[in-house]
Amino acid sequence: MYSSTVMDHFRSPRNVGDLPDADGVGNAGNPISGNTIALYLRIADGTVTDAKFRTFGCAASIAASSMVTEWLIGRTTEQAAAIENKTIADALGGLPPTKMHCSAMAADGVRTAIEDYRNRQDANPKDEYEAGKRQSY
Amino acid sequence: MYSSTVMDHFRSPRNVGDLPDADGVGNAGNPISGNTIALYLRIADGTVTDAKFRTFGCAASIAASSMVTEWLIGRTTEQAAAIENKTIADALGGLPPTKMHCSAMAADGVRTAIEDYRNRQDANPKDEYEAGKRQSY
Amino acid sequence: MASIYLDHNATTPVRPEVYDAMEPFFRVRFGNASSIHRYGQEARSAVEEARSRVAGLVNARPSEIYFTSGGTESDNLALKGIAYTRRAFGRHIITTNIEHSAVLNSCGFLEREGFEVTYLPVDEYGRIDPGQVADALTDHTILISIMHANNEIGTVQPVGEIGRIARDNGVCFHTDAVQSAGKLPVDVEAMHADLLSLSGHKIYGPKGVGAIYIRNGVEIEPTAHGGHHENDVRSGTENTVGIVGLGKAAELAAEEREREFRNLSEMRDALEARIRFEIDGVRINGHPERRLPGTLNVSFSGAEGDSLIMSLDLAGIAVSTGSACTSGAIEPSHVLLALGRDPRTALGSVRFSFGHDNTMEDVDYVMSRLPGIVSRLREVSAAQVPG
Amino acid sequence: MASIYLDHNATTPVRPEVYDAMEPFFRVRFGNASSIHRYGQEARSAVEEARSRVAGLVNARPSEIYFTSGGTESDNLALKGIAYTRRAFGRHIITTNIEHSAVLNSCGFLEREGFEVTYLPVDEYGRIDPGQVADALTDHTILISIMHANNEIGTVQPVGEIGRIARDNGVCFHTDAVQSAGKLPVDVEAMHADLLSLSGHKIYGPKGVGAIYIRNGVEIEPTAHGGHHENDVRSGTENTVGIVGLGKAAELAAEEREREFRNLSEMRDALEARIRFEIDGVRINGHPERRLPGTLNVSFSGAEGDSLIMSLDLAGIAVSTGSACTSGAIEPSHVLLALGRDPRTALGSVRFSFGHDNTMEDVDYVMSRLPGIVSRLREVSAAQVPG
Ligand SMILES: Cc1ncc(COP(=O)(O)O)c(C=O)c1O
Ligand SMILES: Cc1ncc(COP(=O)(O)O)c(C=O)c1O
Repeated sequence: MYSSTVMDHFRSPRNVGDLPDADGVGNAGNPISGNTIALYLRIADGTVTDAKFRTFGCAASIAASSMVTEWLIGRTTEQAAAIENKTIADALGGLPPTKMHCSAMAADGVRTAIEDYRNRQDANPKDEYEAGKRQSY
Repeated sequence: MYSSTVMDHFRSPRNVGDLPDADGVGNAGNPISGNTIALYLRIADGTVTDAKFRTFGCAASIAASSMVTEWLIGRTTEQAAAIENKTIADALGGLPPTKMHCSAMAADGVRTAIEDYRNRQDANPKDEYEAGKRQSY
Repeated sequence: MASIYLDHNATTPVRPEVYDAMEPFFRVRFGNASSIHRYGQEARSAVEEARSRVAGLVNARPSEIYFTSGGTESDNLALKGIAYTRRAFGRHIITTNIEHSAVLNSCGFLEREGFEVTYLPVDEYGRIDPGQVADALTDHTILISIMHANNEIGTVQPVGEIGRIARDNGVCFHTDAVQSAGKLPVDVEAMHADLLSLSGHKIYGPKGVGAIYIRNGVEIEPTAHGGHHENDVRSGTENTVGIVGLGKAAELAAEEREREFRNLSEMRDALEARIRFEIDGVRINGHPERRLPGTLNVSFSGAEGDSLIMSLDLAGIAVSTGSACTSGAIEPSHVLLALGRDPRTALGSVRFSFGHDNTMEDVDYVMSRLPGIVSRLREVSAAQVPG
Repeated sequence: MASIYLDHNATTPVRPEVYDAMEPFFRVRFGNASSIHRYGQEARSAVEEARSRVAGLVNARPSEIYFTSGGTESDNLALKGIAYTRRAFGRHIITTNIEHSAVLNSCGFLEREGFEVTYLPVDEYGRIDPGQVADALTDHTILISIMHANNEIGTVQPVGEIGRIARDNGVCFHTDAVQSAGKLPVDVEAMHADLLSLSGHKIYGPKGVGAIYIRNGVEIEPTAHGGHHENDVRSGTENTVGIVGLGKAAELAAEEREREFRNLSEMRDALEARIRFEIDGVRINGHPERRLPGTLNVSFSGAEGDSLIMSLDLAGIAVSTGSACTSGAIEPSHVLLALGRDPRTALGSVRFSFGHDNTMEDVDYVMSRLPGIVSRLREVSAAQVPG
C-alpha cells in the first residue's frame, strides 16, 4: 500500500514540533472533519532555514508533512511557494491515488506558511530586497 | 434423489410391452411435449389378470408405470378405477415433490384403461352382471 | 514479530473444522447440485445438510434458508426484494442511521427509485427505542430493517420488541444478524423476524457465501434471476464448497456460542478496563452492556485512527477504524457521528474485535504497545488537539 | 465401477494448481482485502494479481474487471445495470431466444419493469445472423446481449460482427462468455464488447465466483449496493479465496487453450462419429463447425433424456440433458425448441461435454454402454415412438 519511504517517514517523522518564533506559519486541511497540518517555518535571506510540523492525520499525511519539512529546508521562498503536490508524492516514492490529498494538504501548508511569511514581511519589512522582489510579481 | 424401489423398477421394469388383444387400453400424459404412458389390461370377471405398459418418460415415470402394472394384477376394476396418485408414489417408497406428476400420469393411465374397458363393455356387454353393476353408479 | 489479529468483525479465518468439511467438494464431490447424476446428487445432499445446519443456528426451518454470496447480497435481496414485491401496498421503509452500508445503500437506491425511507436516529449508545419505530409507521410502511448488532460499536438493538411491532402492524421485519450470529442468541421466532441476513466469513466460514432467512409465505422478488436455483429466490450455480463451509461454521457457532460469549467478553472487558486506566483522553463508543461480547470501539482524542491502525500494524496488531473502508478517503464513521461524536473524535477511533483464537496474553501485548503509540501520535499532532 | 464425468458444461472440478493457489487464503492470508493492516494488504495484493490474470484471459485492462459471485450475477449486472443506467435514452434491448436463463430471466424482469425486449430467433444450427441484429435496432435500443457460445449445443455466435454493429450504432454490447472462456479465443477488443460475463466453475476454478468485464467509461448501476467494493460496481467483502482461484484458473485457461481445443475436439468428434455410426435414429444438435470443442448434444428418438441420463449414471457415466435443471419438471429445452426440434425430440436429448481429464478411453467406455441403454429405453417406450 505505502512505499518504504512513506513508512519510514511515518515511523520516524522528521521535524515534529513547533517554532515559537516562526517567520511563517501555515495551517491547512479541514479542522472540523479531516486531516490538518500546522507548518512552522524559519526564513532568512529568502531561504527556509528551519521547518517543523504538527499533523493530525493518517500515515500518509504524517509522512507527507515530515517529507515536506525536509524538502523545505534550504529552499528559497519562491521555490517553496511554487511547490506542487506531486513533488511531495514523488519524493515519498509515490502515494496511492486515494491518498494524494495528503500530499496536497502538505503543499497547501507550505503555500499558506509562505503567504503568512510574506504578509508579515509586507506589514513589517525587515528585508527590503525581499519585499521589493516580491512586489515585482 | 430416488428411493431404491424407484431405481429397481427403473433398472428392471416389470411388464414392459403390449397386449394385442387387451380388454382395456389407457393412454395418458402429454404426447406432444411430455411423458406418455400406454397401459394395456386384460380383465376377467371384473379383475385385472394381466397388465403391460410402454412409457416414454423419465426414470420416475417408468418406475411408476412398472409399479402400477404389478399393483393392478389381481385388483378389481373398482379398485383400479379408484386408484390414487399417492398410492403409487407410496408403493415406490416416495417420490420427490417435483416428480409426483409421474405417479399422476400412471394413475391417469389406469383410469383411462378402465374407462376404455367399460366403454367396450357398454358397447358389447358379454358380462351382464358387470354391465348392470356399473349402471348402478 | 508479534502477529495478533483483533479485527474479527471485519473477517475471520476459516476454522480447521470448516476447512476439513469443505475440502472434498473442490475436486472430488465437485458436481453441480442441480445435475441429476450422482455427482449432482452428492452436491445436493451436502447443500441440503448445510441448509439444516444454518436453519438450526437461527431456529428456522430448512426451507426458509436460502444461500447467497454474502451478507451484502442478503441485505440487498431483503430490502429490494420486499420493496419490489410490496410496492403496490406502499413505498415506505423504516431503518436506522447506523445500519451497514449494504442496507443504507440499498435504501439509497430505492429512494432513487421512488421509495421513501425513514432513517431513525439512535441515542448516544447507538440504541433505537422501539417506540421510535412505532411512531415512524405510516399506512404505507412495507418494511422495517434494523440490524441486530452493529459492526462498528457492537450495540445490540431490541429486535424482539421491534419485530413485535412490525408483526402487529402487518409490516415485514428484516434484521441484519451478520455480526451477532455465533455471538448472541439469534432466533427468528423470538425476534418475529420475517427476513434475516447472515454471512459466512464473520463466523469462521468462507468469504463469498451467506444466507438469508425468509419466513415461509413471505414473497420476494429475486435480485439474481436465472436458473431457478434456491427455490427461485436466488439463481446461480450453488457454491457447494462455500455452502458446506457456512453450514459447518453455523453448526460450530451454535454449539460454542455460550462459551464464546464468555471468552470474548472477558478479553474485551480486560482490554477496556486497562485502556481506561492506562490511557488518558479515551472514550468508549457503544452501549456499556447491550453490546457484542468481543467488540471494543475507543476514541483517543488527538490521535487519528488510520495512523493508530498503521502504528499498531507495525507492532504486529491488526485492528481497524470500524468498517473496512474501501475508498481510502478519510471520512468520519457514520455510526460514530450518529452517536453524536464530533467528527474529530470520530476520526480518532479504533475498533478492537476479539475472536476465537485470542487470549489474555494478546490483551497484555496490546497494552504493552498501545499507550506508547497513542502518546507518540499525540505528540505529532499536539497543537491540533482540540480541548 | 466406472466413473466418467462428461458434464463439464455444467461444472468442472477445481484443478490442483488452482486449489494450491487458493489454499493459503483460507486460514493464513485470510484478511479482508479492504482492511488497511497487513492481513488486508496481503489479501488486496492477491485480489489485484487475480484481476490482472482474468484481464489477460479476455484481453482487457485490469481496471475493467470486476469480481462477482458467478456467471448468473455477471449476467444480471450487465442486463439490469445497463438498463437502469441508460433508461433515459431508451428502453429497448435485443437478445436471442437461446440465451442462458440468467440473461432470459433478467430480461423477463426488465420487461415487467417496462423495458421492451426483442428475442431474436436462431437458425436450425442455433446461429444468429448479424443482419438480424442490425434489423432489430431501433432508436430506443440501449443494449444488445448475445452469448458467445451456447451451453447446451455449443453453437458459437458471430460476436465480432455483432459487436461491430453495436459499436457503429452507439449501443452497448454484452456477451456471455461463460462457456467459451478457456475453449475459444475471447478478446473484448476483437468482439467490440462493452461487457462480458465469466464464471469460475466452468473453467476449473471454484464455484461462487465470477467476473464481469466492463469497458472503461461504461457507467453501470450496481445490483449489489454496499461498501463500495470493486470500484463501487459490486459491493460485498471480496471472496479472496474464490478470486485467487478464478485468477489462477484464468491463467491456466489462457495458457492451455489451444491444446485444450485440440484435445476436446478430438474426443468429441470421435464420440460423435461413433454415435452416428452405431446408433440409429440420432440427430446432432448445434452447428457442425462453429461449435464449442467439447460439446456434443444428441437427440435419440424414442428415448427420453432424463431416463438416458439416469441409465448412463447407473453405468458410471455423468452427462446431462442440457442445462442443469433445478425445477425437476420435465420441459423440453428452450434451446432445442428454438432450433425447430419438436418437443418430443427435444425431450430425447443428451449433452456430452468433455473436459480436461477425459481420454479416448472414456469415449470407448461410453460406446460400450450407450447403444444398449438407448435400445432398452426404446423397448420400454416402443409404442410411443413417433415415426
Ligand atoms: C452488519 C453487517 N452487515 C453486512 C455485512 C456485509 O457482509 P459481507 O461482507 O458478507 O458482504 C457486514 C460485513 O461486512 C456487516 O458487518
Ligand atoms: C452460458 C452460461 N451463462 C451463465 C451461466 C451461469 O453461471 P453460474 O453458474 O456461475 O451462475 C452458465 C452456467 O450455469 C452458462 O452456461
